[in-house]
Amino acid sequence: QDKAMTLMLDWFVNPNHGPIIIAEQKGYFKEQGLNIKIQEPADPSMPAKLVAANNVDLAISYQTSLTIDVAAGLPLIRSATLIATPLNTLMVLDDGKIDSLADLKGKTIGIAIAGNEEATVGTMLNSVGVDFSEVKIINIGWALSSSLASGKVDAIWGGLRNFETNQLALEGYKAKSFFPEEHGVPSYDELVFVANANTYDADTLKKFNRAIEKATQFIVNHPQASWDTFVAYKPDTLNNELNKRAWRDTLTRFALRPAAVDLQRYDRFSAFMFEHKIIKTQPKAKDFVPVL
Amino acid sequence: MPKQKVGISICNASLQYQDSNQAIIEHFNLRMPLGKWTAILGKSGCGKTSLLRYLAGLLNENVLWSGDITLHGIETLQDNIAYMAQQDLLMPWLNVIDNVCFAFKFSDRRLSDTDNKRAFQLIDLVGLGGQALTMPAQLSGGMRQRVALARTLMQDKPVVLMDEPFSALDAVTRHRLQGLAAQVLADKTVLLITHDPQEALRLSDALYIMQGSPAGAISLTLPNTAIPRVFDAQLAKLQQQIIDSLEVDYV
Amino acid sequence: MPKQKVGISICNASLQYQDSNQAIIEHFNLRMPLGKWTAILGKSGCGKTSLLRYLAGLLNENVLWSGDITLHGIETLQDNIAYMAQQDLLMPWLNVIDNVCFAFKFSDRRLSDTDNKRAFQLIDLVGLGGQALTMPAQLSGGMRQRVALARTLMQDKPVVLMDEPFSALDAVTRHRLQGLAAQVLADKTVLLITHDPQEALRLSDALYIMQGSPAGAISLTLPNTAIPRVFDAQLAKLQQQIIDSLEVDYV
Amino acid sequence: MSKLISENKTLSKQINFIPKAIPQSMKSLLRIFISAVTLIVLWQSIVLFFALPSFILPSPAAVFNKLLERYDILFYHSWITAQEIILGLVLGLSMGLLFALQMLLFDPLRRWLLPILIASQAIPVFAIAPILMLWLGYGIASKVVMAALIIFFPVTTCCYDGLRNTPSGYLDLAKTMGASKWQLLKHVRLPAALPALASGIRVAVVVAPIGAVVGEWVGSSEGLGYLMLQANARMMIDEMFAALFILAALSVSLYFLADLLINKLIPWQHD
Amino acid sequence: MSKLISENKTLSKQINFIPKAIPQSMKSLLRIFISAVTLIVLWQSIVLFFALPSFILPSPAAVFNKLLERYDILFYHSWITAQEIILGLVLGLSMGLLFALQMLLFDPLRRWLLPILIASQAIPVFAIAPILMLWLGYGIASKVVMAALIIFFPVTTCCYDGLRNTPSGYLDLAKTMGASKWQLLKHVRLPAALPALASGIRVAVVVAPIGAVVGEWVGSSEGLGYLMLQANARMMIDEMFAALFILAALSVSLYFLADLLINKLIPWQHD
Ligand SMILES: Nc1ncnc2c1ncn2[C@@H]1O[C@H](COP(=O)(O)OP(=O)(O)OP(=O)(O)O)[C@@H](O)[C@H]1O
Ligand SMILES: Nc1ncnc2c1ncn2[C@@H]1O[C@H](COP(=O)(O)OP(=O)(O)OP(=O)(O)O)[C@@H](O)[C@H]1O
Ligand SMILES: Cc1ncc(C[n+]2csc(CCO)c2C)c(N)n1
Ligand SMILES: [Mg+2]
Ligand SMILES: [Mg+2]
Repeated sequence: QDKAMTLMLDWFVNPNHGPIIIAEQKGYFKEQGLNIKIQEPADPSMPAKLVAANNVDLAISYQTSLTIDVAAGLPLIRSATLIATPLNTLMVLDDGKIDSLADLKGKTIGIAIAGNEEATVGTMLNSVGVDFSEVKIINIGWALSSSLASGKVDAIWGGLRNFETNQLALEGYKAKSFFPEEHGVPSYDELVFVANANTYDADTLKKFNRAIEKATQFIVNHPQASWDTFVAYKPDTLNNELNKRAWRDTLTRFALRPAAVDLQRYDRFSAFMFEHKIIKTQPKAKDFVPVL
Repeated sequence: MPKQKVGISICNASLQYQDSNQAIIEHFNLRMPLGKWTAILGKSGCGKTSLLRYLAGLLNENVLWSGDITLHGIETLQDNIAYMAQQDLLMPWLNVIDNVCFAFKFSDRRLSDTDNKRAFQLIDLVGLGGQALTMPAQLSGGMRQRVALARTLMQDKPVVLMDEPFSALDAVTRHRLQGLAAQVLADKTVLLITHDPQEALRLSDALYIMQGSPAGAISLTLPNTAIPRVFDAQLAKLQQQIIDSLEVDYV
Repeated sequence: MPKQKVGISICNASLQYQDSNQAIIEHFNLRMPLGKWTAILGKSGCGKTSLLRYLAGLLNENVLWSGDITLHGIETLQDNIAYMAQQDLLMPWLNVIDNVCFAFKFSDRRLSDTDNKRAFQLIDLVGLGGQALTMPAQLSGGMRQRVALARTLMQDKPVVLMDEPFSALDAVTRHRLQGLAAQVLADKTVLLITHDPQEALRLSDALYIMQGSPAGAISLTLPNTAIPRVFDAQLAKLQQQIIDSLEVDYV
Repeated sequence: MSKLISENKTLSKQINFIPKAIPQSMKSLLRIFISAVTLIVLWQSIVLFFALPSFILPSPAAVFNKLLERYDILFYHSWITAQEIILGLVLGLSMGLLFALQMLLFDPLRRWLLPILIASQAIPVFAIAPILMLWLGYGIASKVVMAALIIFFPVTTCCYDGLRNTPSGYLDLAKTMGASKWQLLKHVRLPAALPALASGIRVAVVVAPIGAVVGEWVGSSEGLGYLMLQANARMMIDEMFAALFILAALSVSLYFLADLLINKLIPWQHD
Repeated sequence: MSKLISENKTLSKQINFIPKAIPQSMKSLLRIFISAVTLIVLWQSIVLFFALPSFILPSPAAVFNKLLERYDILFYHSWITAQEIILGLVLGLSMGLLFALQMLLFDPLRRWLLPILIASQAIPVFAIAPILMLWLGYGIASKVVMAALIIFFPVTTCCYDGLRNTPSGYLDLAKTMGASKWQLLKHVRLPAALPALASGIRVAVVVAPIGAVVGEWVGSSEGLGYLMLQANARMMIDEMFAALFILAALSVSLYFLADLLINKLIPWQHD
């Protein structure tokens, strides 16, 4: 009897979710005795909260958001890493209007989900002497690329260098990206799996991680075959030029050892947030990054 | 149910709504002859409807009543009255025959075949033969009031209380229905409230005019002829007299 | 404006709504004596209101009319009529005096001081002295119809068209208003549509009954007495006659 | 002038006077068709003239294309949304009727609950949708509850008003016939309240889809609202418009279906 | 039995019969107060008893705390939202009135536009909010338009119905007095339509806040909707509830203000 679990993604299905889709398509979850239901969120700020409220078993979140959530007392743990490097960027249109971060002073920045922008965007702006209060933050939800392309915001935070860049390019807009890790933000895991701290089952999570690891290996070893498997999941929305380009740019970014734990790196990021007064308590990595 | 002729007399009555601080009716006397029509006239708002509703048992809790009601031949009013109002009060979701038999929904007795046959007969009697299955909305005002009359007859109560039953009808329709009602309700004790002096003169054996505030009732002597009366010089004079005595309250 | 007495005669008229395929009125003849009251009786739906509205110029485009209208003393009907309906048609957002002067909103003439004074006088005349600034909602049905009367008088037109003006009132109020109207409209040519044979008999110098379908009009001879008439044996007989001839259409 | 007169009649009355009903309705159908076509042509030419990118305003042709291309997916998601709406309607209507009945029958309940019910109306239901998701999860339950909640108040008011505004004459008549409280309810109050209930249903049928779609917006993985959201996020505004079109069509058919049923079942309501 | 009878009267009539009105309303105020307190106590004890985490259901005490603590921020954002609502109301009401007038006066316009207007109603306005943002930007304009759009249809219908359902007797009377088309409009149709317009305004005042808040939800940097979104994302559900409470209070005050004004300006509407 397979164990049923619900996994809620961070965004609609895209190449970042390659290992999950491959594991599902190739039956790696089933091998582990798991029956995973993959759900896309309706509101990108909800997945982690639904895990905390025990409405779903697993969700994909961001280390930035996770740190803040845990500090705020949400019962969450990181159970695995999907993408272990920053992907997020502060993205502007490459039309000569904004050449450096400093040009963002007095401009509007669209964000997909509220929460971590003060820590990350604030730090990046501080590195060039602009205060966070000198920009206007607008929560634009799903409409990241379209808001930037239509000029309704001057920059977006939440556009990924492997995806939104390509999306904009395909619509005919060249984007310029400022990377957080190059502007004062310590390196972090972009996408992590989170589970409920009170109710998680270590055994099941271990099995899940094993399936993900196997799928990642398959992708690295067989890029073309895995692409075909990936688009077969939802051909009508996945099989297009955008995903093809994004797939290529994502191949090198999957965490090869999803379950591996680097407590120091998590503590370093918590400390950074705490020092910048983004969080009022400093969560200890060993409390929310258990070794399964 | 054997028919018994009854008479009602009201003696020195007064009526007051509990949430009002003035009586509507005071020192009120009324004698309804057995098996005859009694009409009450009075200006708008003088308390005619209130009196009728009290007699019908519809005002028990929120009015103060004093005065004696003497009944002859029946024990209580409550179970022995049928009620007709200005609006025909046909339930729009029931067809004619179901409306005529409406009272059976509230009695212990099931509608028997003989009852049903009688209902059809009554519908014929009021001139609506063949319309038993029509819905009220398809009928004209006069036809609807005819159905209401048949419903009243179907209830077969010795006392009938009528509150301006014909006042929504045009002159000719009213005239015809007055005749019909006088004929089919001939053996009932009828209390007829009306605004129309001519109607009262045409139909009633006893006539009262409500006057003053709080209102009392003064009785008017009528010619001793059978109803429905034909309008003649005497009635014309009485009508003028009624209007004159009603006008007192209008100044 | 010097007053001119006028008379209207309608000869062999027929009237048909354009979207209907049957005429409402046909072979219709009517003579309205100069400065007198003419009453039209007829069963509901026979076309009384349609005729009146045609005369008032309210039906020009969507009816077919044939027949001659001869006017005496006035050029056109259009500018020489005042209109009174069953509803008082007081604008609820205007007070009594503004309602009385309502017609001035549509004339080139500004409301002068004399006009204003006359309006107050007319309000007094209909028995509402001191109520000039009251809003219609505060008035009873009878008082509202009095204001409508004052408004009609303020228009000061030689012809007055009335569509059941008193039928929403109770018997006594109606009686009083009939008297008042007969008095204040004494010198006008009045066309009175009514359902009430008694009203017609009381007020009119000429009386027509509409009959048949399409309807024609038959004339009834009335006693040559001054209006408002007191109801007597002769009128009582005439009333019965009217009811009988109206009943023909009801079978 | 004649036009002004005929406009004063309500539509239903006007129709009675129309001699040949079919050509008239054909004419108005034609009119609707022509104005719709004009509008679409206008839209298309705006898109072409200003060379608007499709994520700002898709061309009607693209939307139509999507409708054809993705009909199976659109159909699947419509089915989901339709289920949510129907269940929400059933839940909301029965709760509203029950609540109204209770308020009618138990006076203290009414006195204590009515003010709270009215006060609660000031809180926009859709604003608590995110919390509803946390309570009820991503399944169908939260959308059904959402749709039911959003129709609850209008339904309750309509039912309650209908039940307590029974023409007093009807009650008087039945009472003189010896009706008990329950008989009054069954034979007079309830049937007399049906037209009011029907207008409650009409309102409900219009707003329930909004409830379901808002629910899907806040949390769901299927349904037309979800589809619209996804399409929007993927910058496929043409697909979003296609879903929007289907949603509109769904609402309209639901309304006419309800109207038809009501007119069949309560033919006397036009009194 | 007497209870049933008195219930058949509308509230306003009932009040006429109440001899001492003040103690009665004091009593009902007390009742509202008591039921509100009961509800709050119940809520608090549920939170305590089930030890609910505050992101599932915050305790009323926490919400109240937030109200006091963050009153300046709440006030600031309420002010923004209030501005959006007022401007949206002004825009929507004037557009609705204008549109209704045009339909009344220019018959072809009505024949061609009315079906489209009605059809457009099937599209839920809030569903096009995301695109509206792309067209109008994330400033105040998009929220104002959103609020205006959401009230446009009800306002137009109310105005149009009011304007064309002038009692025909009024029109007849004025026409026999020689009124021209424009005079009819000015002296009869418009004043007679005021009560209908007032009910349009009442509806508008209720739904306009929804439009503004939905607009803020889709993208904004200030306003109560933004605050709620922000608080929700930061898991500060207590703050979200505080903002929700303020929003409800804002809507209610707006409604009563409008009602007061309407009753002052159109005292004859109760006819
Ligand atoms: N439920 C009630 N509570 C208090 N007062 C009432 C109630 N019902 C009626 N009244 C008052 O009692 C008076 C008499 O009313 P009633 O309806 O009996 O008069 P009526 O003679 O039937 O008038 P009409 O001829 O207009 O029908 C009126 O002044 C009315 O305002
Ligand atoms: N605008 C219209 N178009 C077509 N037919 C009409 C119109 N108005 C009235 N009718 C019809 O014309 C006939 C006469 O109506 P009218 O209102 O003139 O009758 P009436 O004698 O005034 O009736 P009542 O006594 O009830 O007032 C009726 O059968 C009615 O249905
Ligand atoms: C393809 C893709 N695009 C955007 C996001 C949104 N996103 C990227 S990083 C981040 C958190 C920083 O605010 C968010 C919300 C995503 N998850 N996946
Ligand atoms: Mg009465
Ligand atoms: Mg008429």
